[in-house]
Order: sequence, then C-alpha cells, then structure tokens
Amino acid sequence: MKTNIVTYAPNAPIWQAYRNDFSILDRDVNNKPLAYLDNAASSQKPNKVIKAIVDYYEQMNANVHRGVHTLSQLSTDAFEEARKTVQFFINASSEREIVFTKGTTNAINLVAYSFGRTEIHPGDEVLISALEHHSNIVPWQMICQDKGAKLKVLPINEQGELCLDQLPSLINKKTRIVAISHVSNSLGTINPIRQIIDMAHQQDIPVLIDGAQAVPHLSVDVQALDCDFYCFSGHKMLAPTGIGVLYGKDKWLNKLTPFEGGGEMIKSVGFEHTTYNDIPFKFEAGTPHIEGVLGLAKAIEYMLDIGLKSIKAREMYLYQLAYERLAAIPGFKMIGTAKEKAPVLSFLIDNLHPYDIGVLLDKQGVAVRTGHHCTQPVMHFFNIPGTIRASFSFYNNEDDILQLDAALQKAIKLLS
Amino acid sequence: MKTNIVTYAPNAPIWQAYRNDFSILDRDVNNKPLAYLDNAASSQKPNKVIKAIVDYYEQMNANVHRGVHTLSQLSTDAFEEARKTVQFFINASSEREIVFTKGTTNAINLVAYSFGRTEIHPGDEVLISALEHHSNIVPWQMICQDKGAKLKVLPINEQGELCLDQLPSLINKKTRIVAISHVSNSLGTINPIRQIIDMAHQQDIPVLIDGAQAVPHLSVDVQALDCDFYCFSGHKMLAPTGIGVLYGKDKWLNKLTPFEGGGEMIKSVGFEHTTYNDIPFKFEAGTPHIEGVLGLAKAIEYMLDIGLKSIKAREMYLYQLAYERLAAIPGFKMIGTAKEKAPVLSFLIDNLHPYDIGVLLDKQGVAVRTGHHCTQPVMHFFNIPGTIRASFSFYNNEDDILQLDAALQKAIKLLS
Amino acid sequence: MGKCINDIQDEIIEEFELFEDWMDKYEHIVEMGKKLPVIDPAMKTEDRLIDGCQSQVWLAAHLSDGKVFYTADSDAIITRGMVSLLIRVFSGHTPDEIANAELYMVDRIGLTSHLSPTRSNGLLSMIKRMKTYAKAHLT
Amino acid sequence: MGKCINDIQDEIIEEFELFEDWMDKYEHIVEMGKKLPVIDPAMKTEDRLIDGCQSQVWLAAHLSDGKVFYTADSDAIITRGMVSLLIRVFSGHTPDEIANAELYMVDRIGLTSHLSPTRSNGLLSMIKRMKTYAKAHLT
Ligand SMILES: Cc1ncc(COP(=O)(O)O)c(C=O)c1O
Ligand SMILES: Cc1ncc(COP(=O)(O)O)c(C=O)c1O
Repeated sequence: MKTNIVTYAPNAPIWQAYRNDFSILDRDVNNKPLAYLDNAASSQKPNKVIKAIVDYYEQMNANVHRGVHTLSQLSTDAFEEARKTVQFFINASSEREIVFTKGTTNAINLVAYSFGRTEIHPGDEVLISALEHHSNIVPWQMICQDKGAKLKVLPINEQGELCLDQLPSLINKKTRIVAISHVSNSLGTINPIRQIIDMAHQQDIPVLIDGAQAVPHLSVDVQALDCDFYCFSGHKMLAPTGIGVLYGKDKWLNKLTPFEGGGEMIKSVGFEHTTYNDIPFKFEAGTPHIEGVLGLAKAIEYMLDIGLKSIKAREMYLYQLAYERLAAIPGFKMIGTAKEKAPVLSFLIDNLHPYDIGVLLDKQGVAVRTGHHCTQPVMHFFNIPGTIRASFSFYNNEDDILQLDAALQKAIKLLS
Repeated sequence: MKTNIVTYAPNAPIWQAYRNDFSILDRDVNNKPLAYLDNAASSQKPNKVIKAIVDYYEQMNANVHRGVHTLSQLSTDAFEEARKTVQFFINASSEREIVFTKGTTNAINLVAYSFGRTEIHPGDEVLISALEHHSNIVPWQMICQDKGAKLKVLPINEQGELCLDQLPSLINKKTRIVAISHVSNSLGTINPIRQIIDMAHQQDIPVLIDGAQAVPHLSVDVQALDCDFYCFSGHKMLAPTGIGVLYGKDKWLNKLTPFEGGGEMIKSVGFEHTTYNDIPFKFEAGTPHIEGVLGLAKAIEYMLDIGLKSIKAREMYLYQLAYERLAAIPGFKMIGTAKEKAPVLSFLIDNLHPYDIGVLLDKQGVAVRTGHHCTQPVMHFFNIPGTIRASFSFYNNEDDILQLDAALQKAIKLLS
Repeated sequence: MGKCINDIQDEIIEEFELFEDWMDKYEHIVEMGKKLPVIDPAMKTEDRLIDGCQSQVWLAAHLSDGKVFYTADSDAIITRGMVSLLIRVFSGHTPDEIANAELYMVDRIGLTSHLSPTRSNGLLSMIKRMKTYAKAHLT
Repeated sequence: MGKCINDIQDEIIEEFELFEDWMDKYEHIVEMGKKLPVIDPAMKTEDRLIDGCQSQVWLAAHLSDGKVFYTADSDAIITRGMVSLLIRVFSGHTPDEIANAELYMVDRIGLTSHLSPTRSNGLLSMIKRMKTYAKAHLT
C-alpha cells in the first residue's frame, strides 16, 4: 500500500467556492496549473481584499486624522474602524493597544528600540529561542550590542521543539524580556507560549510573541495568553503587503517612549519642547499605509466569515494528506516533527539539494520555498543547507497536493 | 474689475483627459461635485496605479527575493525594476542608492537613527530650519536628546523664506548634519537647497533633504543637487500609501549601520555573529510593501509620460488662477509669500477661524486642509492658529477653482 | 421646575427641522455661536482647555443648589455654536440627570460628524468632561 | 588551436536545440553537473566561495601558457551543471578573449532565469568573478 490518504475533506464544495475568490490560483506557471504551496512566505489575497483597495482609491482616498473635509473623515473613520476589527480579531482589551506597523519585523524592531531605550541596561539579558526567524533575532542582537546586554537562547531538540525544561535556568534576575515565536516558520512547530508567558511573568518579565505564522492558522486571544506584546504581518494572512500589527498592553505602550518621530505622533511641537500624542498614535509616525489597514480589516472579516476553526480543520486536513503522500516517497525525511504543528511541511529527500528540487518543482508549476527560510540557526542545528517547505492554506486543494507529489517524484527521478 | 483671470490654460483638452484617469474626482461630496484641493496632504491615484496593484495581486503576488519559484521570480524582478525606475526619476547614480521605506517620516527616522548612532556625539549640533514639517523636526530632537547633542534652527522671514544670510553663523565645526525641506508643505516656499548644500559641503557637512512636497511638482536631480540624503513619500505623488524612498549616497549607505534588523537585511545570522547584506538591502528589513513599490513605479511612469515640465506649468497656471480669484476677496491674506513657490496657497480671511471655513467649504464639496499642517513652529512664527490651505495638482481644473472661490465667499458671508 | 434634558433635546430637534438646507442650519449654529456669552479670558486656563488640534474648547463648571452649570468657549465659531447647544441641553440639571442622559439630539439634527471621535474639534472630549464633572458630584 | 568562445557557445546552443521539453533539458544539465570533475575539498576555501544564499559556488582559476583555466563546484547539482557550461565556454581562452566575450548562450538555450540578478544561486556573481580574474591578467 503506497499511500494512506485521509478521505475526510471537510465540506469540499464550500472550499472550492472559497478557492474561487483567489483569481491568481487559476493562472498557469510554466504551462502547468499553479500549485501555490508557499503560503508561509506570503498568502494570496481574496478578491474582496483587492476590491477593498480599489474601492478605497476610487471612493474615499484622503490622508487620515486632522482633516476636516468629508473624504478625510471617511478615511479616518474607516481606518479607526479597522483598528477595532483588529482588536476584535486578537481580543485585545482596547483598540488603543493596536499599533499599525509595516509588518512583523517592523513591530519587533519598534519594541526592541523603544523597550530597549529605557528598560535594557549593561549586563542585562534578553532571552529568545533557537527557533526564531531572523526578524526576532537580529533586532535583539542590535539592541543588546548597543546596550552592552547579552542575548540568551533557549535551545531546541531533534524534533524542533523548544527545550522547555531549560527555561527556568535561562530566566533570571537579569532577564529583561523574553521574545518567542508562536509558530516556527521553517518547521511549523507550535510553541507552548502560554506556559512560557506564565513562567516569565512569575518573575515579572514581559514577553513578546512573534505571531507572524500563527494568525493565519490559529485563533489568537492576547488576553487569554496574557502576553505583553504580540506582532504579526498582514501579508501572510490574506491582507496586503506593507502592513502589520503590534499589540502592546496598555501599560507598556504608555510607559515606553516613541520609536519614530514625526507627524501624527505628537500633541505639540516646539523647538524647545515637544509633547507626544496618546497611544496608539504615539507609535504611528507619518502617514500610515491606509489601504493596507483597510485591506487587513477586510481580510480579517473574510477569515472570520469562513470561521477560524474551519480554516484550521481544512488546513490540517491538507497538511495530513500531503504528509501521507510524501512520506511514502523513498528518501523522504521530515525536518521538524513536533507534536503540535501548523500546516507547514519541511523536508529533505536523501542528499538531494533543496535548491535542485525547488527548481524542478517550479518547472512543474509547483511553488514551494527552499532554503533556510530566514532561520539559519535552525539549519545549523540540523546541519543542513536548507529544507524544501510546502505550506498550506485553506484555499489549497487535493489537486495541489497530488501535483506536488507527482512533481516531486519526477524531480527525484531526474536528479538521481 | 473684480478678478483678473489668467486665460492661458495649457492644452486644456489633454488635461481633461488626464483628469479622467482619476475616477474619484467624479464623485459627489455633500451633494456637490468634489473639488479636491488637498493634494499636499495626499494625492489621488490614476487608474493605472490602481490597476498595477490589482494586476500584481491577480497575477504574480509572492514574497520577493530568495524564492526559487516563478511567481517569486516575477515579483522580485518587477520589484527591482521599480527600484531602477525610482533611480531614473531622481537621477541617482546607482539603484543601490534607493532604499524603500514606509514614507518620508520613516526615511528621515532611518537616517536620524543610523546616522545618529555613529556620527552624532555629545555637544554636536544638528541644523534644521523653522519651516520644517514635524517629521523633519521630531526625529532630530529625539536623537539629539539621546546623544546630548543640540538642535539648531535656521529662522524664516515674514515671507516664509529661509534667512539664508544667517546660515554661515549657524554652521560650524560642531554641526554634524543639515536637514532641510526642499518645499514647505504649509507655505509652499521652494527653498534654495542647492546653495545650502554647497555651503554645508564647504565644511564637509552632509545634507538631508525632505523632498515630500517637491517630487510631486518639480524635477529632482540628486546628483545635480549633490545632497547626501533625499527623502520622499509615494502617496503625495500619485502612488499608494505606505511607500516612500530614501535616497542615500553610496558612501553614506555603506558607512552607516543598519536601522532595523530582520529578514532581507542580513547575509548570515548566527547567535554569536551576524553579517549584514549589501546596500540597499541592509536597510530593508522585513517583507517590503511590494504592491506599493510597483504602484510607485507606475506613478512615476505616468508622471514622466505627461512630462514633469508640463505638470509644473499646469499646476502653476492653476495656482495663479486661484490666487487671482481669491486675492480679490476682501479680507484675504496670503500666508507665505516667497518668491519661489510650489502650487500651495495658504491663507486666512480676516479673523475668521480656519476650522470654520474648512467646515463650510466641505459642505460645498470643496476639500482643503485647515490647521497647522504639522508645522506648528511656522504657525507660532506667524502667530496664527492655522491656515486654510488649497494645494493643486495637474488634474485639478478651472471648475475646481471657481467652486472654491464661490464656496469661500458663501462661507465668509455666513460667518460674518 | 425647568424642562428635563430630553425635552430640551426634542425642542432643539424641532427647531432644526425648520431648516431646509445645510446653509440655514449652519447659519443657525453660527448665530448661536455668536450669542454664547463670552467667557472671561482669565477663565481660559490650561486646565480648562480641551485641545482639539484644530479648534480649542474651554470648559468650566460649577455646582449650585444641587445643579450643574457649565460655561464654555471656543476659538472657532461653529464649535462655539455646538458648545452652546450642549450647554443648553446639560446646564441647570442635577449630576444624576446629566450622568445618565443619552445625547441623541446631535445625531437627529444631522450633525453627528461633528462628534465623530476622529473630529479634531474637541467636542467629544468636552461632552466627556461635562459628564465626568457631573459624575464626580453624584450623590 | 581550440575553438573560439563563440564557436563553443553556438555548439552548446545547437546541443540544446535537440531537447523537446524542459525535462530533457534539465536532464542534460544534471548530467553535465554530475560529470563536472569533483573539486579538491581543500580548494573549497572562504575566498573561493560565492555565497548564493540557496546554493553555493566555489571558483578557482589559474593562468597557464597565457590562458585562463577555471575549476568550480557547487553544492547543488543544477548549479553544477550551469557551472560546467560556463567553464566549457570560458576555460582555456586568453584573458583578452574572456574579458571581451559576450555571453549570449544562456539566453538562447532558455536558461536566462538562472542568471537573473535576483536568483540566489550565485551564478551571476560567478560570471563576474570569472571576468574579473581575466581582466586582472590582461596584457
Ligand atoms: C514637507 C513634508 N515632510 C514630511 C512629510 C511626512 O510625510 P509622510 O507622512 O508621508 O511620512 C510631509 C507630509 O505631510 C511633508 O509635507
Ligand atoms: C515567524 C516569522 N517571524 C517574522 C517574520 C517576518 O515577517 P515580515 O517579513 O512580514 O516582517 C516572518 C516572515 O517570514 C516569520 O515567518
């Protein structure tokens, strides 16, 4: 028996209907139908999100805040309405805790700079994990270097899981902040952040969560998690590029000094003395990415319409299906075998180079990501040059997976 | 004779054709046709730019750089092609000198942080002018405070022009950088930046130019200007929100340390040692605003198609027309009467409050900006609560101006 | 005994129903703005200022005979007109009445946009302060 | 005397014209990749490494009898195949010929995408280094 296909496809016709909302999925690539399995890098956008952008520009485009005229009012109202949509999405206690950023990277840098300025001192420590994306490593390295602080790293095991038992020995009086991803982008591991947050809070240490890979797949409740900061990007969850979110607890946002200076973030400016605006505006210098914010709100509405639970079930079904097909291929080796996983399948085939596989899959219309996925330390840990990563979204379907399977087998044959 | 209308409308039917490219201008506001005269806050977008966004999402959306698959290749190629378009637009000597940012504010902050980190020390000075937008004041205040440096201010005169004669006494051995706007957003003054750059360079002091209000109206040549940094926003020049540009001379970008850390901006990451990527990528952490970059390139193409000289002539014609109509209104007082001006008309009517005028113009479909325009120091200088600002774009027409004129007169009557 | 808060609101709504177009409506608001008694400049202190970014509002309140009386001013005349309307509604009532009042009149006379949270005229903050003052004197 | 650079390019173009589909083409490239002599691991030093982010290329060159000879390797087999093609074109020619050669073959055999500046396989940097080496030995 070669494969053991899971035969339960939750409500397939509905999923075909959702898939139809993504026009790009109809296109060909190299004369083959496109099988887009690079969702962890960036998701595709439903027509409604694209339409929200067009509508904005055709009907109400104007700079937000401060303007008295109608278009400016309409834009501002829609913009602030979108903030409430985001608040609802992650269950923040107030919309003032929602800061719009360029993306996850920008959000983490904002915290690293603003938190770092007043809260990190020489000899202090910042704790991250060995599973982090470069965006949750480098900003901390930079601030640690600036401040003469030390970067500590919670290690991972062979399954690609955090070694939670080592956490107590890594958190101490010098630890100023813990910065951990909710879901690993290269391996798909879902980290036990609830536990980590609890342990850190027992010592009054704030925790930042990099949620870039979590929000597309899981339902996130920042109050239940009790995290101090939560960061994510729009472009990985059906929204436009260039927009992201920093959630920060009221008390932290009020306490921290601003990151960037400029319009919007001030109350009054004098050459001698400048006073800053209230949160969240204090952290939003400059004209914001208005269409991006509206697109993000529309993407959230779209996801909530489908239902986060249904999305998760669908994606895990696809993931499971893909896993069972590919695991049957001789030489298949999964990288990252954590118990709790998001729909991300990272693997290698014998000693074949991921790049070679990637090129040959692409020739057959299959888009996967190959390489280190901006997590070089993870690759060093496993002592591999990279992985082939197929990542799934609810709009993928069985055909995508069959195409991946067949293309992969053909590639292997050609390379062996 | 009440008015003295300039009768020369360069090639009017052509301009009507261009106007038709902006669907939003057909809409009503408060049951009146929209007269959008708030262009200095944000411009409207031509259909081609909107279409570029839609096309991107419907045909090639994927994360840029690093990806092996076709969509990622297409996106990356388009993205890097766009960089060359920007290079061409401002005549930079290499595309490596073009860094994509969130906007002008973000670009200035990038320089303030990265330049500030290594080049500004206690006791040093940073020179700005009294004409600056908050975005070119606050970042420098913040870095000066961090570093124990001093912010110096080149004053303005009653016409709203820089007091150039005072520049030599303000530049000295302690000056580390000069940051000046090309065009004032609240008054429209075009500053003699060529001279300022020359004077600063004579003492080896680098100059940053805030070009947010210049690029929509003037042809900019960074090599001819010889400025060290030049910053601008897409949204004020027909492009999407959330995208902007930092031009930096090769030698500076290479010398400075990165601003934000994360994906894209590194060559290799280890917990002990991280090496940064080449310019411009070193300064572009995180997934960029891809649709914004493509939209910006399209906006540039659109402007170049019309011709920057034609745009300027058209806008100055509209500005002149508006000026002559409004100047005939009793009580009209122009704020900012510099010799060299961009198509920005800031004014007051007797003692009427700008806010009242703004509300009543809006009721009549006329969108202008009222208030301090994020230049509070300019308002303090003139001792006024704000101004009414009508700012023009080539897609405005005579009707917009007649509507402004009539609406203003009606508002004045109602308020007097 | 004076009218209750909702009676005054209904009265204002009726008043505004007379106006056929926005011009008449705003003329009326401007008129009211002009009639609002000028506040003593000495009263225009920092702590009474509600900074609305575009127009500023000063608000003072005092309790007399168990009732709250407000005085207010603004540098913009339309804001003064709106301020005058709000004072007419709230002034002279008990803290209890004010704290529990639902302000539906602004919506009904079609001036909601002036109270949108993103308006930069300080009016919404003014209403909040009016209510906060009343709540502080609840018995 | 050996063939000139363009003769070799034309030869390769002809070779690739035989292939009907991408499969055959890549099979050929992989074949060439496999045939490329393995480089002495000791030669794989930092300074010979061209880091392409996804696949890495090592390049060595020496001058002999007024001609440049290249050896190279990569960790990815398709990149090795491409490397092998480039060596076949350039190796054994004078610095002058190499420096002035126009590389049109990649385009013509439909593999341009492998040389796009945004490809992360290090091939473009490799060609640059091959030419730089040649230029350094121009007489
Ligand atoms: C002169 C000037 N500088 C800077 C800015 C800030 O631009 P942005 O809000 O796009 O960052 C503006 C825009 O208002 C401006 O007019
Ligand atoms: C776990 C994780 N963190 C951070 C990032 C960075 O997100 P962005 O590039 O949108 O800033 C990513 C995206 O690749 C990610 O997967």
